Amino acid sequence: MLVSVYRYNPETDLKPSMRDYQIEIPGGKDLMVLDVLAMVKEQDDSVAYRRSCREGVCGSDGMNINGVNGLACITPLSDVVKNDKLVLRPLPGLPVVRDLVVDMSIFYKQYERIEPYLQNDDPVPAIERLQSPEDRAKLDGLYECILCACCSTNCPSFWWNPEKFVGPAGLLQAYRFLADSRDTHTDERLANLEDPFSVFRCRGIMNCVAVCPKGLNPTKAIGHIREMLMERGA
Amino acid sequence: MGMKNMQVSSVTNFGRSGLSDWLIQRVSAVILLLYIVCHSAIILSTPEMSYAQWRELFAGTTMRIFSLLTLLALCAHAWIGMWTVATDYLTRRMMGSKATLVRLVFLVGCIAVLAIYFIWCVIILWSV
Amino acid sequence: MANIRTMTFDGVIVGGGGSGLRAALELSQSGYKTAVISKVFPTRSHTVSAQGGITCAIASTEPDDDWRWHMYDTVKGSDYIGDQDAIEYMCSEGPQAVFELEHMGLPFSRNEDGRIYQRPFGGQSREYGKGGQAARTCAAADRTGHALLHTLYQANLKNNTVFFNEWYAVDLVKNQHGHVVGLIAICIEDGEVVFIKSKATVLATGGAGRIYASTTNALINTGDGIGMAMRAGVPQQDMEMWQFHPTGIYGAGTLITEGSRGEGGYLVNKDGERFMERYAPNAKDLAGRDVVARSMVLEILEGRGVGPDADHVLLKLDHLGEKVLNDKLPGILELSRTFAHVDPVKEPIPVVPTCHYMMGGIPTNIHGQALGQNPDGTDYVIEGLYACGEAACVSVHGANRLGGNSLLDLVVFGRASGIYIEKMLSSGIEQQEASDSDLELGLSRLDKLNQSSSGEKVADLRKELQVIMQNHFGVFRKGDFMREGIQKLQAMRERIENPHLQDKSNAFNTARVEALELQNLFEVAEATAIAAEGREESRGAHARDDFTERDDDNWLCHSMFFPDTKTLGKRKVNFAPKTVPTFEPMIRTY
Amino acid sequence: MKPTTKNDRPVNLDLSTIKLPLAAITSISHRISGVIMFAGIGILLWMLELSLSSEAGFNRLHELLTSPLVTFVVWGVLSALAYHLIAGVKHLLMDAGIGETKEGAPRGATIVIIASLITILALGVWLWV
Repeated sequence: MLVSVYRYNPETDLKPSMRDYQIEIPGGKDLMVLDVLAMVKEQDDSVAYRRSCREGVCGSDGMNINGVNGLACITPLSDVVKNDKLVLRPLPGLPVVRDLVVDMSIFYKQYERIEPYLQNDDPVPAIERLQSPEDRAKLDGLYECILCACCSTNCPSFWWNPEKFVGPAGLLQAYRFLADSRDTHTDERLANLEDPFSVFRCRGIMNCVAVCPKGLNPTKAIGHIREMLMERGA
Repeated sequence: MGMKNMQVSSVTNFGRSGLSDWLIQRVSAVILLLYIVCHSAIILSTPEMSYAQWRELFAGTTMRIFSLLTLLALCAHAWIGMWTVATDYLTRRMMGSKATLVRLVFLVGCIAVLAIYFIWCVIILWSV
Repeated sequence: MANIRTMTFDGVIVGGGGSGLRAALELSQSGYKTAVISKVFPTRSHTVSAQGGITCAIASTEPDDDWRWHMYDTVKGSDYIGDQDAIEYMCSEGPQAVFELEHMGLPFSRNEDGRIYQRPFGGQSREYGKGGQAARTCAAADRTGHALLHTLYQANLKNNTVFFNEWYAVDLVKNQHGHVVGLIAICIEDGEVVFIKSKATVLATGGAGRIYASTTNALINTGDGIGMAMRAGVPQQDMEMWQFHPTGIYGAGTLITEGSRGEGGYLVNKDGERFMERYAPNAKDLAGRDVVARSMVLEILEGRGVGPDADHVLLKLDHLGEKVLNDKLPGILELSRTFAHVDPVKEPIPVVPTCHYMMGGIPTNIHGQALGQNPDGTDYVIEGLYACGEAACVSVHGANRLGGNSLLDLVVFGRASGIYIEKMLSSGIEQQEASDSDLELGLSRLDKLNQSSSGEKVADLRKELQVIMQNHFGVFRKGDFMREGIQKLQAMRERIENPHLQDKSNAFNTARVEALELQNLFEVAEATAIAAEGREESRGAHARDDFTERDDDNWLCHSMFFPDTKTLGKRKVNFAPKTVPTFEPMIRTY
Repeated sequence: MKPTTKNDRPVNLDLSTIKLPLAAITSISHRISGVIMFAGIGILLWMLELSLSSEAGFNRLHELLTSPLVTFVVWGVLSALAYHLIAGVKHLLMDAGIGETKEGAPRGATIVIIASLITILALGVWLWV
């Protein structure tokens, strides 16, 4: 199989380029893209990419696979490869540190901006804070985010305004804390999101939903945030 | 960290907030939609409309108010849309340091066009 | 100072997983200048993969639960070589540590009364083994590790911990007095090498499951802290004790939580027989992990395995119904569909025992202080060095860890290390100095790699090492076969210390990191091999064909591997808990 | 040592290499049609003025609309308007929480495209026939 990899080393290259590798794919098993990348690295150890858990829960190996963002470790070749060609490029829209490794600082900054931690001003109880199973269920589909950035780097609004638009991943977490019955800072959180960019740059394109490897729905969460903002405004 | 309480704002945004922009965009869209549906229905149900009928349609007070309201909705809708377009593409990120000036000129241009549209349309409607 | 930049902190934590983040949180909350060095962005650490939960007697699902019962289970689970003072500390402090996590926002699953949901796990009992199965594992669906790690990272953000993400710790810096004064680290992004000086250095680098060819561990689990400690002469405890998790997905090695059996799933052989009923008549599929894993291998060896090669068994979950599986085990559904191409709602999952957890590691006391051993067998504290989490051996897991105890271990002892270091810092300990020659250990290792012009490929060497470990030091072990393995390993040392690094660039050079990781893997592997060959008995996870019985007369003790001499010694187990009577060794049945 | 600095790192944003979902294409078309309408309003206003100015103007407009070029331009403007309107209705429905799912997004996009094509064709028929 032909594997075409986006290569860029700041020490030697002025510009990125695509380099092709011929990889013999063993039969009998549907390999994951990450397995193929490991084979490429055996051929050429200068190929840089991130990876860790290799089972889709750590979020390290988000990349653009044949034009679509996804996690290399849980994307089987059978899902993405047609015509025996695999094209691997870094996540779109973020500065490339080297090869498939992007600089995620702006993505993390947007995550930090929504104050991604529980804030509760009530006195701390001796045991846990109680939460009904129904209230806990509101966090399902939100807390599972692995911060892989597949969604935000597939979002045109985030491409154009990564400094101002929180992006789908950050907003999903913003809503995770807005929805938590244990958090008491709802009003402050909403006040920080009311400007024309942070939330409202979302145009409902739903590219985030299309690629989330965990099947989460940031667009819906953003809709809920808007509802809360409206209730607060009314 | 440093950006924790970073507020995002923009001087060229006329609305109070993203929320009001968003609401205005929706409300104006509904008004525009109603106006277009109304007129389409009238035009389609009157295949051989005469000049008199056409003029009559715009001369009524109700329609005049409706038209004016739609005009306002149109200007607001277009402004918010164009402002969004400008702040997406005419940015420092896309075109470097000259972006601010380009965007400003573009937005002033948009305002001028919308002002012309508004005045022109009022003249048209009131000359009926 | 040797031409490299020096940065100074009150405390430096190596590793951004659960234990490292918990230790860092304790320190940064109290206002000390704290840095976390992590080779990956913290939420990519292996804690994120933990599924089933955190075992702790918070008495929610069973209101009369008692931490002493948990302690009994843990001592028994350890096959009696867990230190009882440490187990006592973990089980009694546990509830507080878990409540703190909840207060930080961890999204635990809930019972109807609003308290934290607890599920049954293997090796859990009520009333000191006499009251039947307990339900003691606090869970956030089957994504507890993910929820825990993200919560801890968030809490650190809130408390302004300084993060050096994607920095790789190369070696400890130890001065002539034997004090650890910091470490040499390399910024992966631009290749800069830095001396990070600190009054307290905490190794929270996790496990090293990647010494085996088949493991549930992340690719980053290369025992970096263990390797660093061993090169600095720190002995390692109980390195022969490797847990093979009963349910790794066949072929892929990804983990299926014990919680799946806790919720009512069970193992079957090719005849569809629930074979655990024969091996553990009472606890059945919820016996200790070592017991279940061995039973599975026996089934396979006796020809009752499943598949064309009869080399695995099946985990049946479909009888639990779609709703339970969706509510309680959603992650398992995902993993099975992706990696086994099986839908557990309809079909059983092919599973096989897979290397999962390192019970051994850097010996520490309950404050996380790393320990060395005097010639007379007594302990001494290695000044400036701490360890917690999987890298440490406190030891609360002894010869076999109970499910859900690793997450508890890492929060309790991460927290304990932080508390103790905070105490030391506030009592005014001085920053110890290092001379240029003390930095040599790390710098020369880097230089050697950077100057390599011949040698073998890292990927090839790593594969070879993993195959040796898999074949010679697996679930069942045998003396002559292990000695053969040790010889093979010894023949590899020279080659592993001199691999060929083709790519010598500075920007995000993962080849360099992998070469350094390989050297750590090798140190761990060798310690494992020598300790495994040396312990002439079967206990917990360590099962020998040539010494099939537990030998309390000679081996009711920890093994100590001394890296300088590559020899094996012994260390006493602590049988003196402070508030409860000693749990005396008994025959271990489930 | 390093020829490049952090500030001039390349960015992978070559849109020809990125597969955009159907929903993204309807979304960007919505924006493009909006911008076209910004200019198109001028044409519509001019037509309105002409039609209301006098009987002669009204007839002149009818006459002009028999010219293929003018008809084509008007058809273009009305098509943009129709598309903008239909895609806008989808937005309003999404604001009400309808179709905000992974499956709903391509379905909604497909409906918008089909409905728009039909409307645009109908407009063409209406203008020419």
